[in-house]
Amino acid sequence: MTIATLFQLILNGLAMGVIYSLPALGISLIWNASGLFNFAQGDLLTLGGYLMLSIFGALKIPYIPAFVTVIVIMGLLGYILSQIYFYPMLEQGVNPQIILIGTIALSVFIRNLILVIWGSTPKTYANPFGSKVMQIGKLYLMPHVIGIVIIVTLLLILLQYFLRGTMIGTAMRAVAQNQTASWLMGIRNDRMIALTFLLSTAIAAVSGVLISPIIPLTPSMGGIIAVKAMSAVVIGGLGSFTGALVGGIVVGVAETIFATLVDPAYRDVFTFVVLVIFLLFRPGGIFRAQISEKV
Amino acid sequence: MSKLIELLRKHVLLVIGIILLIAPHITSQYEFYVVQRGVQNAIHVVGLLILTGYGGMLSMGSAALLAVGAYAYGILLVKFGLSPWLGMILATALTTIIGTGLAFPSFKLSGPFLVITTIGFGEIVRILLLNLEPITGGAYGLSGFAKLFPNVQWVYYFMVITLIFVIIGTERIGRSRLGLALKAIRQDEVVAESMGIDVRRAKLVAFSLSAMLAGLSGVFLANLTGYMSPDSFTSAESTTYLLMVVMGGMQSVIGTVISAIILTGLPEVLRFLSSSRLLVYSLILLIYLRLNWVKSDNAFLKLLKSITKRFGMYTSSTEPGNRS
Amino acid sequence: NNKPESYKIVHLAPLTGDASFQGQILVNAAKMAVDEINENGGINGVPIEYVTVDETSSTTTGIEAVRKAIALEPVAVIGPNRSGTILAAEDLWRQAKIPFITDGTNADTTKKGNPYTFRIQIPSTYWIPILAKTAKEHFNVTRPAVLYGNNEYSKGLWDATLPALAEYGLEPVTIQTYNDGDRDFTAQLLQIKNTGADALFLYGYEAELGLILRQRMELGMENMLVFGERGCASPAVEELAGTANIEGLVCSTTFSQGDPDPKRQEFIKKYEEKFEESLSPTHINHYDSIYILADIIGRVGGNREKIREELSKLDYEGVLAHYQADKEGNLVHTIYTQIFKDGKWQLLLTEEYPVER
Amino acid sequence: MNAEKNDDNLVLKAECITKRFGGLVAVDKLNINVYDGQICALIGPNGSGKTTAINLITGIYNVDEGIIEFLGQPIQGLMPHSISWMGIARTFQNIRILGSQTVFENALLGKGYGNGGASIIHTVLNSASYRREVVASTKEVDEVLDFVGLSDLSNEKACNLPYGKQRILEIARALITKPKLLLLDEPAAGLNSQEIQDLTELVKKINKQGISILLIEHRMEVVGKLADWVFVINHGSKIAEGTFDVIKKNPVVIEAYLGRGGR
Amino acid sequence: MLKIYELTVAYSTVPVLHGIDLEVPQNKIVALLGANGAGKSTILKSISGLIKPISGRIEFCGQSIAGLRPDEIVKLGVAHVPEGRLVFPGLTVADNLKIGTYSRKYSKNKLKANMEKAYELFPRLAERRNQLAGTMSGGEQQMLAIARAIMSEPRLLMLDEPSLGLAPVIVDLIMDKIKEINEQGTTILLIEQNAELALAISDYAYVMSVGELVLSGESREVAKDKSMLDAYLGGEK
Ligand SMILES: Nc1ncnc2c1ncn2[C@@H]1O[C@H](COP(=O)(O)OP(=O)(O)OP(=O)(O)O)[C@@H](O)[C@H]1O
Ligand SMILES: Nc1ncnc2c1ncn2[C@@H]1O[C@H](COP(=O)(O)OP(=O)(O)OP(=O)(O)O)[C@@H](O)[C@H]1O
Ligand SMILES: [Mg+2]
Ligand SMILES: [Mg+2]
Repeated sequence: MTIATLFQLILNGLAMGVIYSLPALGISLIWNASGLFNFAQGDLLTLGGYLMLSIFGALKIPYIPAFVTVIVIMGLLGYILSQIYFYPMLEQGVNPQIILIGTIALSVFIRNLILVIWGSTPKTYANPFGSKVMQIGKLYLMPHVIGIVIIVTLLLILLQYFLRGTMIGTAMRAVAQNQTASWLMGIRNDRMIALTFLLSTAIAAVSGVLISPIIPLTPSMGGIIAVKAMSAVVIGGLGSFTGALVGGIVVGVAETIFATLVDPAYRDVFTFVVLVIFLLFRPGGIFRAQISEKV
Repeated sequence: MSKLIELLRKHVLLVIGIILLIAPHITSQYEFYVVQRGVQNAIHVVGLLILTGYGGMLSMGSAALLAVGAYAYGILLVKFGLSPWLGMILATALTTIIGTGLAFPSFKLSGPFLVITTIGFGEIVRILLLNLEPITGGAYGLSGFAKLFPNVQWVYYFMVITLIFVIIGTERIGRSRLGLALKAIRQDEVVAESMGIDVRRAKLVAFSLSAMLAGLSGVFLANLTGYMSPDSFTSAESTTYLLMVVMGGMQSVIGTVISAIILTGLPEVLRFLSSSRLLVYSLILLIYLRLNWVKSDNAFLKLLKSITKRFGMYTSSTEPGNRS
Repeated sequence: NNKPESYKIVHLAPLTGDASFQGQILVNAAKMAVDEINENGGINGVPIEYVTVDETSSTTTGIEAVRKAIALEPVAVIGPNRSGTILAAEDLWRQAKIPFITDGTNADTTKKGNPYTFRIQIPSTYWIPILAKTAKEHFNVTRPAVLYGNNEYSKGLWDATLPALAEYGLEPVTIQTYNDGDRDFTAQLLQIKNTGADALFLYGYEAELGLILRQRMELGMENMLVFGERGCASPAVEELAGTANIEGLVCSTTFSQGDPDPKRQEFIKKYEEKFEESLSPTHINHYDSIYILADIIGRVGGNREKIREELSKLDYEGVLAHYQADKEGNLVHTIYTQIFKDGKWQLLLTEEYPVER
Repeated sequence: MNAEKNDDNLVLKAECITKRFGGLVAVDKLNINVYDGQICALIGPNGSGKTTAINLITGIYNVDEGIIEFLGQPIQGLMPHSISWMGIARTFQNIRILGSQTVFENALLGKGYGNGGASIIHTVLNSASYRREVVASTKEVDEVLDFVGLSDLSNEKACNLPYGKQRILEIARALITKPKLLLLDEPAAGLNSQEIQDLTELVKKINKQGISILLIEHRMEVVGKLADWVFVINHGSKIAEGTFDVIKKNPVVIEAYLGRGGR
Repeated sequence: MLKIYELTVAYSTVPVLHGIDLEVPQNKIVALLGANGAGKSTILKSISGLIKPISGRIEFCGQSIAGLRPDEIVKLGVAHVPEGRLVFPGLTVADNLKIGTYSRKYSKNKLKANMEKAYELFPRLAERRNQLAGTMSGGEQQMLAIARAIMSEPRLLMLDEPSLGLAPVIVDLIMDKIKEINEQGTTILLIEQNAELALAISDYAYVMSVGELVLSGESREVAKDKSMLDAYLGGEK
């Protein structure tokens, strides 16, 4: 194997990895700001992609307005979901396990909703980043990879700043930790949680819109990506946005190299073995999540 | 009316037993098959109750353990020519060993971390089943193995009897020190270990008990379908099993059994909805979870609890209800 | 005088799950035939009662569906269509003694000696020699490359490829693989490009096929012919790749959109009007399945045993093809090879399958 | 109870134990000896490392340095449950009971798991020996609940208990483990004077049964009444030890901890 | 400043407060005493809106606040240091303090100044400003909870057992501080188990027993009523 092939492999892995990073950011956001691990993030992503398909692909509304419309619709959906579903459950102090399972049930629901509305034929629409492969020396790169890397990095910086640097972001994290206390600080818990969901479904929309020209839309497409994204989140460090990005890339590169050099059939086995090794030897992930339990 | 309920309450096992025993005679062949699947699922899900309900460890790998049980049985019979009974015992034992291995990540991980690990385990098993084609038959599956009894009804009766034993046994475990230890681990692991609970051992036992029941249930599944392929053991199936535990109330064995049987039948009942079937199914689950019927003081669960009380081993000498 | 009220035909097809888009096509095709027959007065005045049952995309639940289908006591069953379900339900059919016509591709399905199994399909491996022949004789291919997915189905096609190419004195210049779920095929395609291949034998599922065809164009390989199996002719591939990107795609199918035969063009028109979507050449043969059953029932009535017997010695000129039963219960039929050229599918050649009776 | 102080009598010996959290030294070369039958108190300003010391002794945290011996045997590095089985029980500074379980079940928790007792087979079969064990431990729990005065609340859900009773329940749960040494972390916090009095009596009663006690407390009236010996720590290390009467006059202790003569 | 009339509160259906009348005059320190479970914390929770009373009126500065959401009440200048501290375990000490001013929308400088004041009050917090609150010792968390409430410069400060788990020196410090804050114009409602301490610094005191007020008056007077105190608070030695 030449150095060039290796670099090409790494580049291909990176291309896949940033795709995992997008939903990973959404999962991290919800985790930070509501203490929930959202197993439906992947399916929300799919939904975003399908909405774009209908609005941009079928209704022929121009790209940017269509993109914005999808983000708005999805944000609204997140708001509604939090208001009629998650906030009431959180408020009643429902066992977190039940809420976790609620997100799993939600994922099944969305997937079947998509199936009923759009059917299961793989679908796609034109790639806004263009589809001419770029050649850099001996290496080839699709332009969307660069686009996604830029958007993911921007999102990451924004989220990082928003959650750590602003009062609202701090308030969101506070709500995730203790709702009685946050009420007493004058925080509207319901609004904060709605905002959390709104943001994370908006991120799902962004992910879906960016990914679906590259990966054909099928009802289960997001679920498959989400499993990898979840692994990425854990490997990167649950709660860390940088971790989500880096974790996604680690997963993408590692599995691409393994698949090419060893055996593609066992690619996912490899990914999960890496995950388990990480969990056992570095449970906090690369960007070790701070562990706050004290006895 | 209340007397009747009281009577039913006292003999709930008997009632369930009788219903299940006469089921083959009052159902069509197709309905009977659904009942059989219900009983088989119930055996599996009761194991998951020990792990998830009592111990609070969410597992999305249970379908994979079911697969291990079913495949081990099939392979032992087809490739090694073992007798069905020996196959059943060895398959269950093998599943137990593999499932016990899953306990090790649980020593360090909980909540979503454990869920993701178990999803990973499930995927690994599925991929292996797909790719180890010479042994497993790959994507086209495995068939052609003998059943425990030549007659389907006998397999069914054997399952029902097994289920009843499993119910009684699990109920007793729930009330024993092990059950209490698991409940303590779920609520506060630090307290549990400080009070002299060997947390790792309890987790190991919980994982192995649930794996054992999954394995056994897998053997029964193989007996029911006579065929298996990897697509029947995806994480989507694991979700369904988890939901069965949740809808059963997370604490009650009888509740879990009833919910397993109902949730097995529900998609069949909804079959007339055609392609929106699963949509309606998941909507029902969402509403159920949202209404928080799982929380411990809902009327249905109270009834279930009072039903299961009579298996109780540890009760205080003070009778409940004689204080204001 | 003791005519039944209706003849019940159950159609088992995946309506939910990942395979449901295929299920929809299967049902559409069959439904169209049923509607036509019933509008024209049914079979000797008796209407067909057409019931669909969701086979789902999983085997265990598929078996439940099979039981449900049997419980409905039909005269015949169309489906199941997933090979797993067919194999799993083998015993049930034998016991139920109901003839069923499937669409599954796995060669084993009809090798179990179950007299009730019929398949309106040709073993997938049979397509390849025809492709090889077309490549050599029609296009003078000299340097073929191979790219296939790591899955059961594609591997089966790959296995048939080497000997088929060898027969025409061809040898692949490079052999590449990918995994289901892969989205970036640059590496493989570039390697193929570097070898100077003039044709590519490509096997896989729709989603990946579409992407590969698109990326092929993006990498400037428009002069390379692509040979594929019938999946390539699915409109889904065209949609995913973009119409411009499937130029030069050659594939063997069970039906050709480019077939000038007026009765087939008529069929395509009717289908596309009725369902408002482009016709997929795969999975539509159940249109003929219904007509075959109707024809038999018209002659022998609703007796399952007689229907089975008739099916086993079938020789029928359908709308889409000519069908003949072989000794294993395959209702084999005409094979078409077509090419996508100048923005539309064009028929290259038709070939009859050699039937062993 | 006054005990002779010699090595045979030593129940707990913590020698030079150290615990760091990142750059912070929470416990710094601390020495603590508890003799048989003694009630010792561990006092010190907030954040001086008292709770951490208890966590080290009970194995919740591992010591970074130092030796902990219990009844002559080293216990550092053991798992918390093993330490519990050896005879060290504790309560928690922030009450940690299983809210949704009954008082009885909470107490029963102290029976532990994995330290003998019926096997699963016996449990599932409900064998005679298992039933005997159940009867015996039920009796034991009832006795302890009686001893601490909770027997009439035995079937109550633990979260419905008033705060003071929850503290007592924690002590009961610890007693079920049959400890030789009982570690109490601020048992009087949040109690009113009546309850404090009851608690003091209870602790004395427990001590009379031959159980040594190490007590953390900020309420000096409790320390004054109970403690035979007092350790004062600050910044993780010992700054003074002695009887309470001596300690409370120690200017260093007054400066760092007691303030205006410590009511 | 704060007036409560006929306040009745129940948890699900169990009534725990039966018609409480209570008044906290401006710029005074009012102590609320009573045995465990008497309902003291419940009164504070009703005032800050965490629980909705069944009936009764709560007036803050002449405005009825019963039934308002907690965040609305906080905005009026009511700060509540709840029992059990309830710091945000996963936020740093500094973030905990910062969030204390959420309802105030202070400028950066003002925020900083208040932060410095809090650190001055509890130097331990300054040392640990970047430590996660959840890893602080019990007493340190208590300090943080109090500091967090003071950050917003409330008009009414309600403290639920502030001395719990604090070293005697710190208790002294806090009592001094409470007085100081009070002198600067903050009204204070204080729950304390340590009756002696509470009566020493408060102007008025109320004594509760199982959901009812049984004794009230100027603290000096109440302190004199030894027998009553003993009866309701348990034997003082
Ligand atoms: N898990 C942890 N991570 C970081 N620092 C910790 C951790 N646990 C304790 N500390 C720090 O160690 C010091 C000692 O804490 P410890 O809980 O032992 O104090 P304490 O003496 O019990 O105080 P208090 O009387 O307030 O309960 C504190 O400053 C605390 O912030
Ligand atoms: N969430 C709740 N659900 C049900 N009952 C409750 C709840 N919180 C408190 N109670 C009950 O209400 C009564 C009053 O409780 P409250 O906490 O106000 O008392 P308190 O005087 O503050 O006592 P303490 O000194 O223990 O803090 C008690 O009997 C208590 O058991
Ligand atoms: Mg402490
Ligand atoms: Mg209180």
